[in-house]
Amino acid sequence: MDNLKQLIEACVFAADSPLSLDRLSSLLEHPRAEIRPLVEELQREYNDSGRGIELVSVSGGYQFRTPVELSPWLRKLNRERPGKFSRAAMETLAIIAYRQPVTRAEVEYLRGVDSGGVMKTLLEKNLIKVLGKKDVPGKPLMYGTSRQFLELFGLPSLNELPTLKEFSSLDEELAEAVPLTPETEV
Amino acid sequence: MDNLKQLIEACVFAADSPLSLDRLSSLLEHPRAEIRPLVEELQREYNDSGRGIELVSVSGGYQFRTPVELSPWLRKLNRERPGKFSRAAMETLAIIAYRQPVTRAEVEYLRGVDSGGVMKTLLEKNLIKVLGKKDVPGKPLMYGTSRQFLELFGLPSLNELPTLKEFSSLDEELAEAVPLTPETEV
Amino acid sequence: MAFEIQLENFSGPMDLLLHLIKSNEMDVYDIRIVEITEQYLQVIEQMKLLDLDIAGEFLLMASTLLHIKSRMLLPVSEEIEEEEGEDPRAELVKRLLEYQRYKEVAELFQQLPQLDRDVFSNCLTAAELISGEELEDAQIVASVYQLAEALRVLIKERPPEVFHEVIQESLSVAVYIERILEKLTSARRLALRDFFSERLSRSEIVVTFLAMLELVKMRMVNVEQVKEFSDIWLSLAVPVEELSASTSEESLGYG
Repeated sequence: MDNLKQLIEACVFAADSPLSLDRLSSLLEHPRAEIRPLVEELQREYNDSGRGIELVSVSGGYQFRTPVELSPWLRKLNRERPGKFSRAAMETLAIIAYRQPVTRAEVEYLRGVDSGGVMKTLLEKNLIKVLGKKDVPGKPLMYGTSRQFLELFGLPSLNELPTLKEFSSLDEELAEAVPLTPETEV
Repeated sequence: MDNLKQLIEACVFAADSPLSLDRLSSLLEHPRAEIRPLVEELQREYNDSGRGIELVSVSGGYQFRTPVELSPWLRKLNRERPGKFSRAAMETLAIIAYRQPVTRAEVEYLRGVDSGGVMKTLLEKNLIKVLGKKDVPGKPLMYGTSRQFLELFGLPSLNELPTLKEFSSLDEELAEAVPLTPETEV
Repeated sequence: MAFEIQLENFSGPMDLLLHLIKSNEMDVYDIRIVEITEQYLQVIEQMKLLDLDIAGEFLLMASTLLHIKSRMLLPVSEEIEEEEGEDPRAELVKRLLEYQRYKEVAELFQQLPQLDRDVFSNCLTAAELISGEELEDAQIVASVYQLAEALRVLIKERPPEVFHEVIQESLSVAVYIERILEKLTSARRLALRDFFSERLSRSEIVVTFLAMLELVKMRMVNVEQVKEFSDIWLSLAVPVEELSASTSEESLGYG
C-alpha cells in the first residue's frame, strides 16, 4: 500500500525527534511488520543515491538528516551555531556514557576535578539525566545519558557506543571518512 | 552537476526558513541560472509522485513540507508525543509529585491560577491519580502521581525523586569555586 | 628542562599528570615517581610565580604524589603493606589508566558527526512543517529539572526577605499581565530577565512568572530560546490592536 509509505515518510519528516517503529505503528494504526519493510524501502531510496537527505536510524527511531560530507556548506546556513563542547564537558560525558549509572563523586574521582559545574551544564543541555538515587549512605544521585545524547551523536542506541577497546582503530577510519578540517574558526 | 542538486536539497531541508534562489546562489556560489532548473527538477521529483514530502514555494523561497491531505494524520504526531508538556502541565506535575497527597485547591494556591484543566489532562494521561478524600470540610479529592509518571521520568520509585536541594548543590559548589560577588561585605 | 605548560590547557590534574608521563615516555604501569613528582611540582611552582590561582585539585594531586614518593623511599613495614597494598602507585595507576580511556573516548566523541555541527535535520517544529496546520500551543520541551531550575534561579537571586511579614497585598495576575503586555508593546521583544528588576519582591516575581505562563497559555506571547544558555525571549504573538480587547479582567476570570 503506497499511501502508507507516503504517510511514514511524512511522519518521520514532520516529527521533531526520531520516530520509533512502535510510535509509527500506533500513529498509523498498522502493525510494525507492515511498517518495517516500507521504512527499509525508504531508507534504500534515500541513502543509495547521492541525495541531499538521508534516512538514518538514531536513538531507537528514524530521522531524516543530511549526509556528513555536506557539512562545510550547511554550516553556513543557519545563524544559530551550537556551542562547542569543552574538553571537560566531553570527558565528563564520556565517563557518564560508559559508566552509567554513575554518581558525581565517581566522575570526580576519575577526573580528579570538581565536576559539578560541568554536570549542571550537561543537565541543562538535556544530555544527561538523573536515573535515581544510589543505595549507599547519603543516597547520592546517579546520572546517565539521555535520548538527546544519542541524537546528538547519531547513535542508534547505547549498545552502539564505540567499545573502549576498538576505538583506536575506529579512530583512523573516522579520520578518513571525515577529513579533520581544522575548525577554521567558524 | 549532480552534486549541486544534492546540495540544494540538503540546504533547503536543513534551513530554518524558506530559502530563496538568491540565498541558495550565494551559499553555494553558483549563479541563479544554474540553480533554478535544479530546484525545479527537485520539485518535480518530490511533488509528482504521491510522496510524503513536498517541495513548495513559500514567502519567496523554497521549503519542504508535508502534503496538506496528510495533515489529519500528522496532527496526532504533536499531540501524542509523550514527555512533551506545556509549562503549566510541568509545573502542576512537579507540585503534585513533590507535595502528594495534595488537593486541587493546594495546587492552585501554589500556582496562583486555576489548574482544573491541566489536572484533568494529567488525569486523562494517567500521570496522576486520585488518592482519596481529604478529611476536611467539603472532603476534597487528594491527588498523587501514578506508576506511569514514574515510568515516564524513568524513576524506580518516588523516593528517587531528586530534591531541589540536591540539584542546587551542583550550583553551590560552583559558586564556591568562583566567588562572583562577595555577598557578605556589601 | 623548560616547561611550556599552562595549567588551564589541562582539564585537571589527571590530565596534566598523563601529559607529563607521556612526554617523558614513561610506562603508565611503571611511573618513575620521583621524576614525575618533581616535574609536577615545578609546573605548580611556575604557576605560583606567575601569580596564577591554582585550583585545589592540582595541589591535592601534588600531595598525593609526595605521599607516594615518600612511601616508595621508605622501607615497607608489613603493617602498611597489608593496609595499602604492595605498590603505593597501584591506585593512581588504575585511575590514570581508566581516565586515559575516557580521555580518548572524549576525543573520539569530538570527532563523531554531531547533530547541528556536521549533520543537520530539519530544525523547524512539526507545526511549521505540516501544511495546513495552524501553529499549536507554544510548547516547551523540558524536564522537571529545567522548570524547577528556572524558578529556583529567579528566587535565589532575591535578597532574603523577612519572614512572618504576611502582606496580604492583592497581587493580581491580570495586573501583571497588563504590565508585561505594556512593556512588550513598546519594546516588541524582551529578555525574560528584563521583567525581573532588582526591586521586585519574591511574591511579585512569582506573580510576574505566573502572568507570563498565562500569556503563553493564551497564545498572546511567544517564548523562545534560540540556543541553550542564551536568554529566554518574550515577544507579542498577536497584533497590538487586538490587545486591549482580549485582556480585560473579566475575560481572564481574575477578579
